[in-house]
Amino acid sequence: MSKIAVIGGGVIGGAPPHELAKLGEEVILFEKNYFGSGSTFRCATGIRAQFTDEANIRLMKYSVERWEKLEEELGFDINFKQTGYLFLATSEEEVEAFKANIRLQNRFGVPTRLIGMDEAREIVPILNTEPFLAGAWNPKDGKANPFKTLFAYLFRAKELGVDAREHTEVIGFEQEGDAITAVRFRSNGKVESVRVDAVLNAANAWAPLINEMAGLSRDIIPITAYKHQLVKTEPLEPGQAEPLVCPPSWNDAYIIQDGEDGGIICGAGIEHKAKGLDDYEPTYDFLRGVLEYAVRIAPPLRYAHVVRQWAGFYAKTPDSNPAIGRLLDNFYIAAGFSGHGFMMAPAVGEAMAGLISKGRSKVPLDWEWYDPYRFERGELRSSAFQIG
Amino acid sequence: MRLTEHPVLRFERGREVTIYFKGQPIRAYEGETIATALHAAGIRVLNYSANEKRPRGLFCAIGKCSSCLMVVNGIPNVRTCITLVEDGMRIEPQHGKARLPGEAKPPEFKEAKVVRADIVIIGGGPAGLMAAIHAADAGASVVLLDENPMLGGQLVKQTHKFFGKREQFAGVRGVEIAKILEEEVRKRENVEVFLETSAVGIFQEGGEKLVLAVRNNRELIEFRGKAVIVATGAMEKMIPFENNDLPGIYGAGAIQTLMNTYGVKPGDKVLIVGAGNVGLILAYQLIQAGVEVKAIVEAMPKVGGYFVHAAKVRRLGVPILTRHTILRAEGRDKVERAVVARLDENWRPIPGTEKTFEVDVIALAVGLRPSIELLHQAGCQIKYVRELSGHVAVRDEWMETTVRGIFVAGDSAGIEEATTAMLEGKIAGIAAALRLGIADESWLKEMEKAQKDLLEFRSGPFGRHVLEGIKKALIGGVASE
Amino acid sequence: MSEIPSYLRNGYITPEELEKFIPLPSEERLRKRPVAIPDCPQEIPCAPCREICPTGAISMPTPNDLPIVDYDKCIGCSLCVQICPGLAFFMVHYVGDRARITMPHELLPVPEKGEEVILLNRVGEPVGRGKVLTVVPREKSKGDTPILIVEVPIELAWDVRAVKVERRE
Amino acid sequence: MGGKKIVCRCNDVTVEEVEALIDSGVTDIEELKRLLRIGMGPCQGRTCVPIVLGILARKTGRSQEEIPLPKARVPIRPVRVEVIVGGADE
Repeated sequence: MSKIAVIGGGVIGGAPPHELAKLGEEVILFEKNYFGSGSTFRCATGIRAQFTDEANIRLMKYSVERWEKLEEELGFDINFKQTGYLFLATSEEEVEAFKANIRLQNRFGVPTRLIGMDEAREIVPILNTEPFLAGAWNPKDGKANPFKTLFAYLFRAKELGVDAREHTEVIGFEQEGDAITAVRFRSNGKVESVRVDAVLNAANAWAPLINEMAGLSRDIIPITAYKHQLVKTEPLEPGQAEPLVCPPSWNDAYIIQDGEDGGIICGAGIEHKAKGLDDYEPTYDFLRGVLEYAVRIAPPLRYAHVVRQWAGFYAKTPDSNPAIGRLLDNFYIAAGFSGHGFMMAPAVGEAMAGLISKGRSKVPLDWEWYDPYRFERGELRSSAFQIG
Repeated sequence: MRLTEHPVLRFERGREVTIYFKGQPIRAYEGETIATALHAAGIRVLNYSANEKRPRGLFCAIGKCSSCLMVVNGIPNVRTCITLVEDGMRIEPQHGKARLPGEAKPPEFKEAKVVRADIVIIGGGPAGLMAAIHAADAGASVVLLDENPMLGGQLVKQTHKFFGKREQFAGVRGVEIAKILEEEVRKRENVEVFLETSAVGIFQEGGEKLVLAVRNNRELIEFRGKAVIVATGAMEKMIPFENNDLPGIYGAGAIQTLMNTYGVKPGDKVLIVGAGNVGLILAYQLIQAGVEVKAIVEAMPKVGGYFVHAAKVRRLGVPILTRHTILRAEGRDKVERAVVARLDENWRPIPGTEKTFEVDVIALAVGLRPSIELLHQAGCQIKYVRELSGHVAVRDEWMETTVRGIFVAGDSAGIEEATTAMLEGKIAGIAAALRLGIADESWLKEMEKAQKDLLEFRSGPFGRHVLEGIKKALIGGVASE
Repeated sequence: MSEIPSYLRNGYITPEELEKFIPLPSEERLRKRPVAIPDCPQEIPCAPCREICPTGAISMPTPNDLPIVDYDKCIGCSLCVQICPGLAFFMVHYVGDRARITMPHELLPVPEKGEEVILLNRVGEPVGRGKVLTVVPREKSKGDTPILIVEVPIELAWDVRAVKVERRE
Repeated sequence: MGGKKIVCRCNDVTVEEVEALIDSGVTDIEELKRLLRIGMGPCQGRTCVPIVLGILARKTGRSQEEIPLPKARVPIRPVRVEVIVGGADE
């Protein structure tokens, strides 16, 4: 049994401890704020396999399969619902692009299909069919409650003996050569250290700071925090806009009904580079901009009341694909999820546990594709589609 | 249930109109809210709650608590306590979460109206009005916005005369002070007033403060200024007890609004929870409106408000049960009874001491807390200060918060009195004009006088307690215990 | 908890307790002419009584001090009763075997001169009947509060602090 | 109807539910907020948050000063979407 430190108490750091504990490892999890405070609790809840490249499609197909069983496995209601993703095309060229994506997705077993607007309207009763020609529809995509998902992992992990600590900030490592031998951390103003056999950096937007503690360059994985904002309405009756509905050509704008309280979450690609890693200030341009799109997607939304707007980070890499793998001898990373961390967490959590504990995993994760050193080599992947 | 005569107030009702509740016609008057008209018609249950479908009625009457959501003309989630009646309106109770109408035209995107001024003042109660008067006199252009259809804030509901010194309006009824201050504000050409206008957010845009607001629930307005004074007052606290969400349980302020603003009796028999100034004053106002007050219960071993307010209601026969609390409300769809009990030294109800009051209204007067949402949202440092009754913005002697250019005054800076709110408003108004370099140095003296008056007002046992709190709320102030 | 004065536990004050805070006038003075008596035992920031008093009979170094009436200087004009925001000022005047109590009355109906009313003590209990001798209506009151002079049996002079007006419809 | 002590009117959360979650070890106000959805309904936490802070302080023996207030968000009162877009008066 080895002792593994996981840094970052979002869902990407929250899933591996449970998986590692199942493999018999001892785990200590560090979160400098409260659990989920970084990106997880700020996400739009969506889960999809509709990507445009093989690696992401295969990873997400597997992840969705894990999501389907997660509630039972963790013994906690996480409100996972397969309510689908509906992408909408506004031009013939886009319809053709959708068809190509659908072929690729079908090839790996993702059951996306092209649907007409009548069917789309049946799925989303408040949809404006007028501006759109067709939809790419995968009923197996879905959503879950980010808060409950993370807590389900943590509760289960604690039962398996994981030491999960919040308000505890990692401040440095002790190393022998490249190998990390201990983690130094601060809690309630007190500095302590713990001996470890391996470290997983799951700090997403904060990951470069952790890499630096391990003696690496901050830019070895260039992650930039972009402020992504959401606007949400008051709770509404379910069934009005259950799938994530997105016309990508409208600046990636989307709406999705929260699976828990029924409020409609509205997002868009109106992004701002964060001024710092504490810059969560919502902006006025987003508030108006996102709703301009939202009422065109679903005009009856005009009568709903907005109750809040908030911001979180898309921790973006240059190709919008995460960095997943081993960085040093016993130092691993899963970060830079560029907005996809929540949906990928079940697969990535399991894959990382396998990699760290056994050096391998049965998860269909293309290690090559997500290789953390690819940026240093100047090898960028095709940009992953970034929605919800 | 409508009041026709009152020892202090005169009710001027608007044109009579008809609204329809579940298809049944109801008489209403222009200028009153939907919830008021329904209340006057004896309707208590306005909706059934989101998850458990519990009956809910009017509670806060100021658009904050979500207890009065109804479907109006087919549109769900309308806050009927702040939406005015219109002839022919169709009103339905809402059952749980709402469905949006199936069809709608997407609204056209329009640029918002922009209003510029040196100083934007949010809240037209005693603090905001005094801030506007003094900022304007010091040379600043001012916009003053308030969410209500009238200026004066809580003053307009106060039939009692105020304390302090006569130059601070002592001996004048709250409702009269509101008129005097409004007249002063209206006289000044450099003050523009926006009523029924709610500030919903403060953004920093370059060197400018953008106060985003909504007028009449319809129009988006961008108020752009160099300084902002937040004088948003207070909101009532709630306490948990069994069935505390039953229709017929109201915040004290809601009853004052119904009774003193709209001239509608809240009910026939009332139990009041809380013997602070609000509860005591409310009891007196209820008696003035011809409503029977069965008792006032107070968990503390003594009257928390001014003794003289207690004596006023005692001599009219209202018992004050100190060291008592409410255990539960009873009733099917609305309050029919209230059960109270005596508390022991550890604040636990003593079995066997239960008393039941047959009442149709339970008024909660369990304290106010500062309305700091805008200050918090705008990024001002917030601190819990018990003596000021909740979370408040940290500020300096000039009432400027930790966000430069944002000032605070009145109850939103700490629960106190209208008199101190007026003095703080004066300080904030002058301070903002000084900070912007608009006011000349002579205004510094004027501000110092207000500071001195405040200190004098606060020199008694009540004020000393507040002063302890203010020490903690000052930038670099003493640490909390 | 024993240091809580009983007036704060009960919400009313007995004349005996009041006298601990505010000296009461002598019987001789009470017979001479009406005299103002504040039921005001608590330090609150309030000064209109002192400010309005035409003879300077009320001493109160700061607004948070208690009003102490110099009963010799008091001319019984009732302005303090009219202005007091706490409705805490009363006037008492002994006349033969009756006492005349001047009190604020901010309720409806306002009784008429000569009308018989029910007398209420400090806890609102009816203790007898009395006659309204004088009514100063709201519009004539210097403090926007109607005041009444009510004649009561002398033994009730220190009990009666309100009246109930009966109207049969 | 049962004798529930309602903390949050928007989502019908009771005192007992708040206490049970605190007893299960969740003592961060931000986490309580999200797991119970207190402060996330149309009243935006005005009624419930102070009560929950009080319960949390009592149950954990912390003073209210130590418990950070969950962030207030734009818009600080609910606003109809069409108003924000600008086309409400059509």
